[in-house]
Amino acid sequence: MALERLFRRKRPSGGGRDVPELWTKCEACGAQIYKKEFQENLHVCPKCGHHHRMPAEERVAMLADPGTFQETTRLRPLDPLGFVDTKPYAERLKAYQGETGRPDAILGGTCAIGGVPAVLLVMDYAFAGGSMGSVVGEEIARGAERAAEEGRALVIVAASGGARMQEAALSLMQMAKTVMSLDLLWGKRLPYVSVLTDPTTGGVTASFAALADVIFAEPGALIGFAGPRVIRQTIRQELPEGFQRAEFLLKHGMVDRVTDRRRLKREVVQALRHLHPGVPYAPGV
Amino acid sequence: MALERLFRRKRPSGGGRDVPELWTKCEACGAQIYKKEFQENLHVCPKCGHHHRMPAEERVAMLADPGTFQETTRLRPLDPLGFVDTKPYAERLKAYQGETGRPDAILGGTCAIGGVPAVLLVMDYAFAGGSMGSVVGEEIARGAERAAEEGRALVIVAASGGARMQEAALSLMQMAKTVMSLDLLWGKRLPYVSVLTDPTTGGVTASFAALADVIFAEPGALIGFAGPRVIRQTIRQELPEGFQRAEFLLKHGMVDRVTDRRRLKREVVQALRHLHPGVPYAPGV
Amino acid sequence: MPLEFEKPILELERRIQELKETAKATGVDLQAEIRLLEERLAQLKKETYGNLTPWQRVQLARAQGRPTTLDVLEKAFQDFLELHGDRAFADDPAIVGGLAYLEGEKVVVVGHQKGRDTKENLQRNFGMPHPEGYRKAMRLMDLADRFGYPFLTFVDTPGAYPGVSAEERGQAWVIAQSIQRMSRLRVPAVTVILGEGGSGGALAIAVANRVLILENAWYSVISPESCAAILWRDAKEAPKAAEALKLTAKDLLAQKVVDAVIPEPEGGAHKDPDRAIQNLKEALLKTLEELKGLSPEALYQDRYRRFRRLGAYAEP
Amino acid sequence: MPLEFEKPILELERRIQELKETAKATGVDLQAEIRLLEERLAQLKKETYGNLTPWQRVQLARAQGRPTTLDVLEKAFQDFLELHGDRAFADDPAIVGGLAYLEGEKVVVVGHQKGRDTKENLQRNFGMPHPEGYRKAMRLMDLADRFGYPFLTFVDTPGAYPGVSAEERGQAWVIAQSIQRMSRLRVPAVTVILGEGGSGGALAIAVANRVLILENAWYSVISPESCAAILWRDAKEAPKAAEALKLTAKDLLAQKVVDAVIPEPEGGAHKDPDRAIQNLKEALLKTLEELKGLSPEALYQDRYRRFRRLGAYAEP
Ligand SMILES: [Zn+2]
Ligand SMILES: [Zn+2]
Repeated sequence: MALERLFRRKRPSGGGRDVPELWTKCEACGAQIYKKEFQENLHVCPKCGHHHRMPAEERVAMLADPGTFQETTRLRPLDPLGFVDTKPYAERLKAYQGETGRPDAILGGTCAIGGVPAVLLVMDYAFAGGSMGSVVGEEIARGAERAAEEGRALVIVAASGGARMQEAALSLMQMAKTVMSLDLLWGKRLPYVSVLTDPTTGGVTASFAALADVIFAEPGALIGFAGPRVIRQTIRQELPEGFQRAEFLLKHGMVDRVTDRRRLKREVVQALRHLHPGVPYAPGV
Repeated sequence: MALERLFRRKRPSGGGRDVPELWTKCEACGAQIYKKEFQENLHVCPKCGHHHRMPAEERVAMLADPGTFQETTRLRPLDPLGFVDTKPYAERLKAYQGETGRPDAILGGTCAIGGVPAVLLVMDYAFAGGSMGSVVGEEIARGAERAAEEGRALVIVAASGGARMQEAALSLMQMAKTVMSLDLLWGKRLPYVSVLTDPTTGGVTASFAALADVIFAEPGALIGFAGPRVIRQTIRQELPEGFQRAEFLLKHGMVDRVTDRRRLKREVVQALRHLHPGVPYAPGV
Repeated sequence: MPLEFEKPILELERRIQELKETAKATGVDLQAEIRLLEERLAQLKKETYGNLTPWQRVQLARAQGRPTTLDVLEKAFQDFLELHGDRAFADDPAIVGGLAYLEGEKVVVVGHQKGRDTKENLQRNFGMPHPEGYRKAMRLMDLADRFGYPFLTFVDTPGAYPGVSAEERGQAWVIAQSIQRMSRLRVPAVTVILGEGGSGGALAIAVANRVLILENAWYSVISPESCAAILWRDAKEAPKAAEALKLTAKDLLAQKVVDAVIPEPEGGAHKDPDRAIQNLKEALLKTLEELKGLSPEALYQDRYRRFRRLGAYAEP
Repeated sequence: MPLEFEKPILELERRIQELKETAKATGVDLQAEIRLLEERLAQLKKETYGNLTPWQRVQLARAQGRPTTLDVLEKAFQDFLELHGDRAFADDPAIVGGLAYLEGEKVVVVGHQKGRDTKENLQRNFGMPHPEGYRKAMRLMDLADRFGYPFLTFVDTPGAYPGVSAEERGQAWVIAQSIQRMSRLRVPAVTVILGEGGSGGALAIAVANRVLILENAWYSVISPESCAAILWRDAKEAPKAAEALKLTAKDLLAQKVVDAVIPEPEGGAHKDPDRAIQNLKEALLKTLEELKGLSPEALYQDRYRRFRRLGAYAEP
């Protein structure tokens, strides 16, 4: 799994420590950006358009209609295997919880998106590289169940290095669990839209994220199964330019659209309104 | 469509005119073969294994259990468009009927194959290049209907240059008709096995022939959508060695097995006995 | 690029234009002469366009400026959201599709897409799909079935691409699969032949409950040129082949291969695309209305029967 | 190639053999000495094989001569007819499948296939499938559903192939699709982990009603080497990772990731493949018997529930 990336760069989003607090620096072009402007521009560089990683809360704020979001995610992780590598898993969890203020790598709840009733689930790359363990798997399954029960669309924003190694086989099983839970939406003709952000790899791509009715990807996002380092080691060659980036995925038929974050809500709403059987046509919404 | 081949070589099977009647000559290695031996060897060259084209009646004799075949194909072609090229279609039909003793390019009926009740349909390349017009399409649809009604498996031996140009759009419609008729077998869980022989191209490959539960191909058979000449003209390059031959198709995942004609019945029976729900396991059959 | 048989018309139009300019520039009254020529022009158009040969129609069906699938989606539909990719190999620009509304009704649409200029034509491979194009179409059929929305297709292709890569990736197989997938839809399916309906590559997305065709479009098992090359051994005999193949809208209606003909403006759809698209839209709405009462199972059966009865043969 | 931890056993076996030969050649009576050494050998084997570490089991799971899918199909099943191809791109030799009978019952089978020697291993890509392998598996799932026959899979892969071509053709997508397709089967589905159960590439064909595992096989989200390379930053720490990952049959049974463990002969399945396969066959028959009474819908629900409950978390 591609957790490797997490260990190379821990910060979820732009901003080195050598620029003053009020300013941040574009990862791609190096431009100095006023932080407030950066945030208002949804963490997209106003100079070069580079899409930086974005905190989960801001994702929710960006997609949910104002004032409609009711958080539902609250499960807490366990350490079922008593996993210890260079540090115990239990300690790692505590550290991530401290850093993010979240029990695990997912934030979700009910809301309206462009007026469409929805369950919105956002993965948090800042928490253990957005890795999927039992909590993420269960929250996604419960999200799908809730959507089916309450006639809501399901929207998942994926950001993950893959499976949660420290839960080993149990983490692997979440791939099956999440995929199977999507069947409930089929039975009720409720739409499921996924948004693949940087990065989406491993067991998350290879399960629920790939099976949406409509799949959006953000420009430049790394998306794939195996991580680039593993592939490079396997083939012992440099990887082609743009390999596993969102635009590459579009060309290879894996995603429906690569959409600029500043247009993302509009397009997600367009897909949801069309596919949700309970929502009639309204021009220009 | 790949009828072009027909116009280059009209004879359906080996045998130039420069060898005496009792002998025939292998198309591939040039070996002189005693005709009776050639026929007993199912038109496979005993020297090099080349599979020559085979008359439709011999196909039936090879696949149907002795004494079980009851012919059902008897529809006669019309000339719905009054088609005339360098010769009227009506005249061409008469000539083919005279040469083959058959109303159109298909011979079929009910039989048992390894004890499995079946509808067996064999296309005849000697009749207008095995092209599919209204008669072939209708006989295949009726064959599928009969199989579904009587609880029989469906076995089709394909050999075709494609669609019957002289029936134009009506010939094209047979692709949809034949494909749709296969649904009747699905409803009753009855198996459908196709055997792709040299050549199977155009609208026949691109309809019923490609949709069997198990697809056999004969060694060296030319199989594809577009004919090689058309492709050569399109890409303006020589075609790769072995392109569109059965072995190429196997490598590219299009057929289940490339089977020597002398083992073909055994394998077809194996597939039919397994898939036909009414037939129990019997070791070594 | 004017079509050969339209040249006398264009010549006359040019002369009328010249006379008008002369009159304006010199102040000489040429009203009578102009009126005369205009009457002659109307007459000539009526003669030419009222008696189009099949081969002339084939040329109109290919004319630059003729509405493409994306033109139709833009002008007859609302809020088209294009979806991409076959989820397996590539996104094929020769087939487009996605979600749209037709007068507020939710539909899923798919169509062949030719380029509107040379550069775009290259990118879209002249509307000749590879297997991944048909796989994208099948994915959209799945989507239509999953949500129960009508499935509409627009046909405009010289044929599926006859190349090495397409054969390697199973062109025949994917066409067969697409025919099967479309025939199994449990939603209303309507096809419009926009321009060229070339063989299996067209049929793969034309297994509909109702097949409509624009007045000058053609639909057949082979292009006139290829047919001529084989049967006459000379592609230049295409006009003869076009005649023999009975590939015009009117001929196809008689054969019951299509269910209705959508009228085009005089001189072809490219002369007034908006009008052509308006006619198309009205025909689509009427057709969808006809299918409205049918249950999912009845829609399947209706489609089955439609194709089951096509063909001409004699019982023994 | 002997495994490192087996070397003392092999050394002792060699010495016993030598003594026997000496006795035969010289006529000297060495019965007592031989008996003594044989007792010591039995004791050593019991100690070694009775206390295998997870890492030692991982090595056994990869041992040359361990039964592969095709070995199982040949010896536990009758009349296997291999079917090939994904009908879209290629036939992947890293996954095999087809029609077979298990004690006369019709079944459809699929499994990863490693090579039995170096040359075959190259041809079979060491049992690491490309997307087309999973597409073949899905086609066989369709076949099992279409005819209502039990679907059996054999898992033995280090993982899905991590290469450029595999990514280009949608490795992640096809694994997700295969998980979904298998979970939707309306027939009994049983999986046996034969050797290596490496991550998503294993799970893609392991979404069964019952998952069995051979005693020395492993199944996890990552191989011990890759896990060590990431978490310990050193692949040589694989033994530690193997321990931490709780990837042995017994551990997996405790986690309910597998439903039963199939015993292997002493020293591993490769020491007596026939016996291992016989054990496997009995376990399969017993498991199929358990699933026999369930309706198609009940089989789907049973599988859903099986995976739905897996995981460890705390309610707030
Ligand atoms: Zn920038
Ligand atoms: Zn020979």
